[in-house]
Amino acid sequence: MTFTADEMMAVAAARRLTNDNVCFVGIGLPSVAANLARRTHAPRCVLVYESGTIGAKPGKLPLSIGDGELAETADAVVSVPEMFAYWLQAGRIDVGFLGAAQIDPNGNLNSTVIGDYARPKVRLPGGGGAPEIATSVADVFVMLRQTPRAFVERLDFKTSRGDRVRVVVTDLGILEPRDGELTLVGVHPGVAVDDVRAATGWKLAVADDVDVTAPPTGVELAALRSLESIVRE
Amino acid sequence: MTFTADEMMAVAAARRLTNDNVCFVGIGLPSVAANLARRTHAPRCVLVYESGTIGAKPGKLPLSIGDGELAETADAVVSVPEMFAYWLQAGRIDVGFLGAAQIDPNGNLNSTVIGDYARPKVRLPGGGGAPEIATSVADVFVMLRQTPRAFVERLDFKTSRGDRVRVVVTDLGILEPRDGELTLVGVHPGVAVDDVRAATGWKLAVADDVDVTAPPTGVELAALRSLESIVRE
Amino acid sequence: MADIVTLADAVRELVHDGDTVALEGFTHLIPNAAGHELIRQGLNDLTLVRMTPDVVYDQLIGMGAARKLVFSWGGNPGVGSLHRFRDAVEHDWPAPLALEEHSHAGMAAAYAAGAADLPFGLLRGYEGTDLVAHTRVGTVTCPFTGEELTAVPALRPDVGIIHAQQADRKGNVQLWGITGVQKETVLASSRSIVSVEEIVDELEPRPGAVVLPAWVIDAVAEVPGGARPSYAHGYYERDNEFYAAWDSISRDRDTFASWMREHVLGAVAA
Amino acid sequence: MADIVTLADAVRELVHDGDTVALEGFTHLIPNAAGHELIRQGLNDLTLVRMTPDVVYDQLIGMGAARKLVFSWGGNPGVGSLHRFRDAVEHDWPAPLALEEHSHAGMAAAYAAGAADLPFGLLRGYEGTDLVAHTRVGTVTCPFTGEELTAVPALRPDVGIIHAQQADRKGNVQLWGITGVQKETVLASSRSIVSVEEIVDELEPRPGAVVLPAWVIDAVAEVPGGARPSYAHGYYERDNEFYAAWDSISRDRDTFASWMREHVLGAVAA
Repeated sequence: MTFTADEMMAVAAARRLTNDNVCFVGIGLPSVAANLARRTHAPRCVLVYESGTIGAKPGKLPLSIGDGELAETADAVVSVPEMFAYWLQAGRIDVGFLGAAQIDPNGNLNSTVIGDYARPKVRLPGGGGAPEIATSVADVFVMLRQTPRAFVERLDFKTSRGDRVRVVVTDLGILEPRDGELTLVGVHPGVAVDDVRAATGWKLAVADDVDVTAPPTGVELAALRSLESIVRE
Repeated sequence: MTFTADEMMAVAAARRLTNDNVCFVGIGLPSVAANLARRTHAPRCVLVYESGTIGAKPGKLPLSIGDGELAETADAVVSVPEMFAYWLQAGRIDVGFLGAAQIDPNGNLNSTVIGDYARPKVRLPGGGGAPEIATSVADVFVMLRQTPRAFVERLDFKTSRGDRVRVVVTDLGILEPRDGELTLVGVHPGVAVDDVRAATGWKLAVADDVDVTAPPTGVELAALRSLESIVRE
Repeated sequence: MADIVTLADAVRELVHDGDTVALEGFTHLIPNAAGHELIRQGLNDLTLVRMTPDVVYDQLIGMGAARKLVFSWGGNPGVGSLHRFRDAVEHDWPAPLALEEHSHAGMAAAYAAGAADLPFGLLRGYEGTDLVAHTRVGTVTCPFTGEELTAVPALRPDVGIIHAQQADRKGNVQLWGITGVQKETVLASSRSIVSVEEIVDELEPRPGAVVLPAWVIDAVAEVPGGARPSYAHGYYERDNEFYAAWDSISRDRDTFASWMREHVLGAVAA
Repeated sequence: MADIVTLADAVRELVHDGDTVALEGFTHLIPNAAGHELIRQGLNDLTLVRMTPDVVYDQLIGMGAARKLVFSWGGNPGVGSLHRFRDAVEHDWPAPLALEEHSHAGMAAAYAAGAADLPFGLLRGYEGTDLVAHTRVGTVTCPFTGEELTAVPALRPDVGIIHAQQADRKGNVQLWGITGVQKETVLASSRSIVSVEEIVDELEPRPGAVVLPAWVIDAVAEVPGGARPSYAHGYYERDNEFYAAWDSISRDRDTFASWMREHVLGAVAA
């Protein structure tokens, strides 16, 4: 079965979640990965969206973090101040997914600006929940497509800290921190280590034993495609 | 129509409430007075109980501040932390009724201990909501029966501050602060100023023009008695 | 993830001598059965926490289970004093009882801070009262306005115990009516026990309900009537006569002791 | 006590040039109609506050109504950038836009502090980020543990504007579904406007609902569809196609301007 790089990325990220995880989910790739995990090997994984829905079980992939179906299928809906104080800050959520425009070798992320803060070349949406997700969950999982412009030696702006980043799943492979520096530990099928090096804006550390990610199974791909085909229009 | 001193006290206190008041109510005499006001001249007075019920409209006089009927008839029920932070502390409640075991000439109240704090002669229930009610509402109304043991020159313990006490309604009369000192401004029918002096543990200041409280009307008494006859057993 | 167990097993597993234990409830849903189980299991040296300690705390104190009480209003609502509480404070009977006394606003902020894993709760409070000299409060200064505010140390009980109307078979809990400070109690505590009126197949959403997911609770026990003599909205009414009767039962040490022997110690665990 | 008025009258009466205005909503119940009324009445020099400024804030900014934005995430959810917001920040078009940027956790704590009339909100946050150097945050030290915590200045907008499903004839308001930070917005603001889908004789209690009593609200306006293109739980769905279309409408200054003339400026006030 053929599959795209984005599909491999979603599957590889989903595999990191277990039935014991309580997971803070943003929209986009993280939501795809978390919902895929729930439909395959981790049906009891608890999804928490920052809009206040705890234990949401959406039938469709939500387009926004505040979709009505998240509230309808949640175990509990709480206010946004309560979500950030009693649930995120209190350390009740073990995994947080983050995306970003830039990442540095230490897993620090930028989702604020490209260029100077006061007069940016590109004003990005900003950090949202990221600054405190990055310091409140036990394990941060980062998902972003690997390019030299995204994987940079030095961020234009540090939106969130990298200390709790445990894995970065890209469309090319998998990076994990080794002594604090993101190190290539896996490549997706058909990707060479040099491809990943070329897509990285710093001199990439590579583990001695780079795994090749198992390709998506038929079950995973079918679940992923059925999930994406029912994204709300 | 004859009436008791306690009935006069409840009626005199109820008369202080208006349709524009939002009133923080405790159990006992204050609850009687506030519910009486709602059933006579101030039907739109909003009752707030510290259990979290906002706009409660009990059909019976509640026996505790957490009676189920308060929740059933409230406009909104909020958590106790929210009640104290968003509603009381934020100054949304204009009138607070307080009782106490002791009051001093400045309206400071004691509901904590008689005797020494560490080894009291009488351990009272304690302040509950009083310390912050006394400093968060615009107007504190105090209700307590007037005796030399309750009206004391010096409190055994200051549970709440007197600065916002606007009136003290007793079974004998009405006191209001004049230059910070509680001063007799009214006596209930049949009570002499000297009776009130004798029931006060300090040298009582008396206004030049002491009013005589209008006796309870037939309407007031009927409403009060119907309210009290349906106190839950 | 909540285990569904008997109340006796939950207490045996999760509560230990010397623990700080909060049994919360604001008139409604007071976990009386759980309090009785603490007494039956002979737990002692407890620090008991509650905004409004009432009859069940009077019983725990009178039976000598408590070393310390953290509270803001200790009385028999609508009736008067708690005689066992008074006897402990006034005469050290059956044992001395240390007090950490707060206002309701302070306790509520302290529970909320505990639930948010903050070291203190922030409020305007206690100011100008004698409480300040007798309790644990501090001050912080607003870095923007310079205003001095009151800080109360967060409440972080070892065990939080509440009673709710329902749980589902996974251990998700729902309570409704006056919900007080119960959510904060569970979230602020290291371990938690919830007794419930009934375990149902599915929690039907209710107006005004608080839902606590199973994964923040350690143990759920089905204990019908577990809040009596307080009430459970939708299940049974408050036994106001019992509260009035407690005044005379508790006034005398011997009457109290024999009542406890007959009604609590001799009772079968739930 | 809430007056029941038209949205146009509510805005005319309660919102003034130069005000700090928060129109809140977390994907759900976004007060789009009220935002359009601000534009139609030509309000300007506003400080706009919102955790998640989206299309309606893009419109306000693109029309030059705002002097400053206080926010934590400014984007078109599920689509991408807000082009008018970007144009204002990147090119001062149509006017410079000052930013006060926070995290969601900081904004939420700041609204809660405003609702509680505290001068600052307390959290663990911002630490180790470049936000600290570009926004208003401070620190306080816990008097019990010595821990240094983050303080964010309380949000106290001049006007808070939200959209809800229902009000009754007295002006009591009920909203349900994802209720976000709307209660705090109303309670933190000096004045408040609530647009509602419908005014009903009696508010029927609903699971998960927030009820705001009439006496904390200044004006209630009946505006069916007032949250479109966002959604109103139980009334209508989110118009996801419009959010996608906004990307191209807003990308070009002229296309944007003519769309606004046709769909907002030319529209009849609710």
